Amino acid sequence: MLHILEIIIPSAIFFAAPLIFTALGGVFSERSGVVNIGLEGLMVIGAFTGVVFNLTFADQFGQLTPWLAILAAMIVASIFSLMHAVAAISLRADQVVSGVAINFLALGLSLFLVKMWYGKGQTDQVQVGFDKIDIPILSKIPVIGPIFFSNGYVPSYLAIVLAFVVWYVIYKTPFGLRLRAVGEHPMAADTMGINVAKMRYIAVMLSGALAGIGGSIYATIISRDFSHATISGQGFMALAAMIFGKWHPLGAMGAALFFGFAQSLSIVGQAIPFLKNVPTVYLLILPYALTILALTGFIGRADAPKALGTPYVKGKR
Amino acid sequence: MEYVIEMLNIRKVFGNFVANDNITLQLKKGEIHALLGENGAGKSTLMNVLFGLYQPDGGEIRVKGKKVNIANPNVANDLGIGMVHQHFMLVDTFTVTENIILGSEPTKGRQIDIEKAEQEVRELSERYGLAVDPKAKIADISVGMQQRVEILKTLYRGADILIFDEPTAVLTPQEIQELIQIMKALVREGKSIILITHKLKEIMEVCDRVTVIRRGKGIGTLNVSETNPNALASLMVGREVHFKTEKQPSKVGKPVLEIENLVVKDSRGITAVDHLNLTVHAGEIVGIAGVDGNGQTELIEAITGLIKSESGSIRLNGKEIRNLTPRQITETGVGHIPQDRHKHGLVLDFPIGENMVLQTYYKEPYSKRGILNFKAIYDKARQLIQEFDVRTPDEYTKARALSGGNQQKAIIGREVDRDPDLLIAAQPTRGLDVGAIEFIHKRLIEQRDKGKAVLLVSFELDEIMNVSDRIAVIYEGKIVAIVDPKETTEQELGLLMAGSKRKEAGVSS
Amino acid sequence: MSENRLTNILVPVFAVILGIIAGAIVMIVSGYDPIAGYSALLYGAFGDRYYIGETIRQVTPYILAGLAVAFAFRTGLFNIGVEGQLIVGWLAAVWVGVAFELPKVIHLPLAIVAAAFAGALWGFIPGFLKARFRVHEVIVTIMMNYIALYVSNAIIRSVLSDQGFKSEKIHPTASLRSEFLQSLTDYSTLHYGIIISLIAAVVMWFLLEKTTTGYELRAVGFNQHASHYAGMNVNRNIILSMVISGAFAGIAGAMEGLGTFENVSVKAGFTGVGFDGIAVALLGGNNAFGIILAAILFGALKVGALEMPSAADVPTELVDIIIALIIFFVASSYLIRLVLMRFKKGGK
Amino acid sequence: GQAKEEPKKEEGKASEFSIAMVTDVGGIDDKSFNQSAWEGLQKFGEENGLKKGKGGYDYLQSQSDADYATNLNKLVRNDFDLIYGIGYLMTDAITEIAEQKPDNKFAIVDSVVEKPNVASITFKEHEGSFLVGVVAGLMTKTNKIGFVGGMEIPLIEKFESGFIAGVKAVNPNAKVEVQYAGAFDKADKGKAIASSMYASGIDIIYHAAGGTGNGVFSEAIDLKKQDPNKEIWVIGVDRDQYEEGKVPGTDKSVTLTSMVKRVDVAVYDLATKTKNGNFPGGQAVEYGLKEDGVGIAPTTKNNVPEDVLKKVDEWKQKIINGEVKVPTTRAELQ
Ligand SMILES: Nc1ncnc2c1ncn2[C@@H]1O[C@H](COP(=O)(O)OP(=O)(O)OP(=O)(O)O)[C@@H](O)[C@H]1O
Ligand SMILES: Nc1ncnc2c1ncn2[C@@H]1O[C@H](COP(=O)(O)OP(=O)(O)OP(=O)(O)O)[C@@H](O)[C@H]1O
Ligand SMILES: [Mg+2]
Ligand SMILES: [Mg+2]
Repeated sequence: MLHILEIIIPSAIFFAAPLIFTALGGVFSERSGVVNIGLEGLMVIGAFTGVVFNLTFADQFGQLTPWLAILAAMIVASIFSLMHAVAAISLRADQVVSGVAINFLALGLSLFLVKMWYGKGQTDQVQVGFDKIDIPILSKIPVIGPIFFSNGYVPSYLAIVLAFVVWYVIYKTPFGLRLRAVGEHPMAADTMGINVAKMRYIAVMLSGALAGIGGSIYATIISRDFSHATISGQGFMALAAMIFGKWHPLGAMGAALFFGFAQSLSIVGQAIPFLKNVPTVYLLILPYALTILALTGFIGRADAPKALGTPYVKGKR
Repeated sequence: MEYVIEMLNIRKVFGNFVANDNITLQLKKGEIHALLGENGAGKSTLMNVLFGLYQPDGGEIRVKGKKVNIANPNVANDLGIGMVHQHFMLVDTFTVTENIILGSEPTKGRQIDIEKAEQEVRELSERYGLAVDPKAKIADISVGMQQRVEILKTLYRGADILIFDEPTAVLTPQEIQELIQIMKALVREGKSIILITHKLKEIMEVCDRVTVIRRGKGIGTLNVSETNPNALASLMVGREVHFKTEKQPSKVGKPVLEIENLVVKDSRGITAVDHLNLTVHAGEIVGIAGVDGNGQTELIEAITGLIKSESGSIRLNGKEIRNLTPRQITETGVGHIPQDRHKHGLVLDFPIGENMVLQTYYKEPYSKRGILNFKAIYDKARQLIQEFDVRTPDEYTKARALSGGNQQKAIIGREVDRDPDLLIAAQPTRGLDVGAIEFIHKRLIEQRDKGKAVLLVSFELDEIMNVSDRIAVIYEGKIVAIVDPKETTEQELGLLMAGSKRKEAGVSS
Repeated sequence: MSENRLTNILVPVFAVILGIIAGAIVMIVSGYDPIAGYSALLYGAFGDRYYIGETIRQVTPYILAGLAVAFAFRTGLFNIGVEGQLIVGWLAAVWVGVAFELPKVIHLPLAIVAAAFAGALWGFIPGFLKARFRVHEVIVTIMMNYIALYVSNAIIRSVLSDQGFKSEKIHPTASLRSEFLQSLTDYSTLHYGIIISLIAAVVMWFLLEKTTTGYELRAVGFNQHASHYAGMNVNRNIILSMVISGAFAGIAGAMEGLGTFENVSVKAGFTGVGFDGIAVALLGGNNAFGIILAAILFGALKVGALEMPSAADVPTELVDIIIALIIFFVASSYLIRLVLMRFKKGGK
Repeated sequence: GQAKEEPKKEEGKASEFSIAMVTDVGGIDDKSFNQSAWEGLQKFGEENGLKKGKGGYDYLQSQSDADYATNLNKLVRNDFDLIYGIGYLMTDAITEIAEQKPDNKFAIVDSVVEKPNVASITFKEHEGSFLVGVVAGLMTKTNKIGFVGGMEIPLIEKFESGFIAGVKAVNPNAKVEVQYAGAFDKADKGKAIASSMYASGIDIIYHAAGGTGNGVFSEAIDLKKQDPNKEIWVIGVDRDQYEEGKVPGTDKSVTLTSMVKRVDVAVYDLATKTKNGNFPGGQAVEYGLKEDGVGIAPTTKNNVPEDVLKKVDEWKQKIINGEVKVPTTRAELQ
């Protein structure tokens, strides 16, 4: 049994990491009142940038490449998210719609560029990825050491750390207070001299940056190349994780880990004796069914930030 | 000159609509200055200009003699101008303190220093006798308290010029008295106040001077000591207005609404209506007086079926209607002018026309076998619009585009036209100007004279006093007294509403 | 009023024009020949009767998917689950198509109804959970998509085939194909589905705009509190709208199963039609007639795109970029409206 | 579009024998049969001095299942003399168009279509898989071996059965753990499965899962980087996947061997036959070890010792001269 956990948990964490990053991005954006269905597309851009950067600069930067690739993905994705910001904040676009547009555009554009640059449907395989590590001391702890702190990827652990950082930022700092105010009652924030548009721009671009990271680590660690199938639905799962986590950073992380766990259970499960004869399909739908049950059962209804989805127009009641 | 604020020939245009047209307002240090005008006269706009929310299209603003350009609320704050808005600007998921410090948070390191903030808030609140709990969540405190938080927000930013936009519209008599004390305290501390209100009594009571505007134009500034309510009213509306609505003595008939031992819990599961008894007869208007939050809302929502009640009985013309669905109840003959016209009263994105058949769309002639008959619907709409003088471009205009006042008239038209045996009116004149109020009161009395039963809930005592035939005072979910408006005074009512003196519980006369 | 309506029509038109211009710019910047690119696109979509047939075939499910998304939208719900509802509809239609042998007059309608039911069921679940437990329909529908995909794959493998990857061909009595249409369009996969989808569009328009049910659905979509106050059953309407939306999506699946493919095969991933439906609905302004036009546009783009690589070696993805930009411009209609305003002002 | 059609016809006939193929969504760079097929087409084209495009050799990539018919039709209208559908997914589309266009010549890879104007190309993947199974059976240290399949379909079952048979043939007490990812493009699933397999002591994984296999490779590589002396291997499929297995910073590869499937050979072969006027219409040509249609990659020698390779050769002969009959389904495997 323990042995099984040693298999399931690490792969759960590794599945969850990209979702955590992206979901945290979603938290920023939606806490500021801007719906972001575009997370999927932003992940695509992240994955694309990460891989292309990695392939292009591997020789120059060697072992540093994947980290710089993440950085690049962060920057490019946050610039890309500007489109959503401009539409949703300045042009008062329907935020769902422009999010959908982002998704279409991201995939179309990145594949278009891949065909242009590489003359084929997918990139080559990246050569420099992240290394699996055992966290020095911690992994030596009996029982939990091998389960939680072995065979992991650095970015996976960073994701979890980041969740706490985001929690601190949103609930303990002036920036966080203002962010939440803007998402709950923008006019109140405005009368207190807070620049609503600016806050929302920052929030959306943060969501772009984080989704970018999510996409790039997914591509570098898992698929190692970029194609139409690299990001297929993870962004939506991250969105679900965010809502599931009630727009709370730690909640979102929990939800993402839960998805990850269900995912890896559905895969590793086939190797577990007492699950062996369960038809595969049940394991395949497990993560999704569990999510629905969880939401229905004990999580109950989540309530979104009050101003979510409504553009703020000065002087309008 | 010792003016702290001078707004000279201010002009503000929205699209091609002139909201403020060369309005001049000068505020002396240490005075309470009233700004009076009808709905849509341009009061809020003018103040929003002063507060930096809008930029003027003409005129100039001087603060303490020197010309300023108030580009945004920050500038206003720096100039010591603070505003308590008509529609509260509070984040109700935040605590009192969080709302107050928002935008100028004290920090230690990168982190908000919440202890320090709460301390400061507590001190301020004590200094002006506001008695607010810094840790409380906005959602959990009364409207009166919320308004004090708004005041604290301005004080926390060191404002010495305070703007109050219709602060009393949402307050109970007691709260109004307390607010007046607070304002006096503020003035004593050397602050100057601009007060927007539709209530002439208040102006007479606290203000030193008053500036009247009509349809965006400044009419003039008077010393309160040298004028009287009627003069002010006609200045503001531009014609004679009657405060006491004329009405014959009521011809009371058989009981229409009979409530016995009704128990209702509120959304938080706390008992809001507690074994309440009340009877309303045909041909009378029963006014429910009470401090906000004593169960009025729950009582009405229980009668109309919007929420379920725990126990007791509600009979309409002898028929038990407790916990029936809203539709069943409407069909048994209940009309309801809801307290929140935007939330319950209207589908703001529907045309006025379709809003007029909100409860009757499924009946002939508005539909046959599930198919809508738009001709019938819009004919009815046209009829009501002109009958109740709803000011709207046409019946296809979205309800959203109408002013609060006109939205309210539309709702009343709809409810009255269904000709219900019982008409429930909750805060029917809130935020409306004297003209509109007069009109609505006439309509309520008209119903009563047609032999209908009317149940009126309002926080405006003078409304209760001059419209009702009987006044039922509600306190902590019980009817604690039934009084005759002709034999009572606002003071007595105020005391009853505060729960001090108890008459025998509300058995109907 | 009428002016307003005019802008509502002009906005998408401008959006499309801008999108196409932007597409040209993209081609120029990336060193392709826009003339060649677009003429290839045009030829591939309408070049001859075969291509026209293929375009119409593609338009068919787009209309239905668009209607499904729009119907939910109009009631204030966002149904990302059209994809999944389409998949189960496809499965159900084919199942009936292979399992029974009946005269066409019964068999074909039965298969379509089965698809509608399957889709409706898939829509009912999120609708019910939203109404009963206030669970966010967006998540549930996303989850339901995956469940639909895996479950239908499993059924195809174990029930509709013997561990194979596709079902048998449906009986001709359940097929939407016709010799006539094929001869007309020189063996394109065009089928009678287009008629069904057009009927569906009329049904949606009538239901929403002309009936009391539609009145309730729209009211609930705009303001649940007021609807409750007016005596409508809010929960019932939420569920109803998801069910109807799902039914449209299910029928879209039937179009694929009974027309385009005449069978159902194990899917490695989503068909994408459901998601394209979102775009169609948005461009169509969630209005039945607009949706038909939007579907024609996107259908033509998708089919025409296939000609671009060989004829002008422009990557097909260009079309996705154009579609994305069109949606984007629709979303930012405020901008276009402003321009139109200036225009009017100038006119006066 | 008539006017537009005519001139094309002329040039079509004027220029020599032209061939084209339709890929599935994978595209001609899928590191799998699409790519392999295209290589075959290119070879033929170049050797016969054809130019890429109309009247020469060309391909169309499909964006979705709905495009197969459309793309095949496009090629027909461009008068290509021989048109390949690559992959079993195209079975229906080919069947249908073959009926509609009885005068055109078609070919399908990995599936059988019984039409007079269709030549079917299939492979004896089970034979090739048997050989890599032999390698695995002999090379495993833990006697635990893994098989990762893409989708659970008859085609992939051929790989599975042949592989297991091969393992058992040389190492009866080795255990083969079989798992299906449910998709050919889910690298993440591949990686997770691989990680659980390696963690449970399996030291060799044979994948027949296309893109999903990338995940298997990346997991193996990461483990190898973490601990270079770890003895873990991947067996590639369809093409020689030695490169995919390269461990960064070293010249080592985790690819033990690859079961190569010479779609290029088959495609080239068929094209030549047809050009010379003997198009095997209505027949199903099956390429096995004998025809060099399947086999093990030359790079195998890099990681596999001489003696094992010798063993492999012995088995190969046995299969070719029919001494051993390799099972194609689980049923036969029993
Ligand atoms: N943001 C705005 N855009 C366009 N027109 C506006 C805007 N705000 C106010 N108006 C117009 O200006 C007029 C004055 O509005 P304002 O809110 O100042 O009235 P008011 O005197 O505050 O009314 P009330 O007593 O109801 O508060 C209104 O009739 C309205 O039509
Ligand atoms: N942004 C706006 N655009 C157009 N008109 C506006 C806007 N804001 C307010 N108004 C109009 O200004 C007038 C006064 O505004 P206000 O909201 O105070 O009306 P009201 O009758 O007092 O309703 P309320 O009950 O909200 O106070 C109304 O006619 C209202 O419709
Ligand atoms: Mg106002
Ligand atoms: Mg008002």
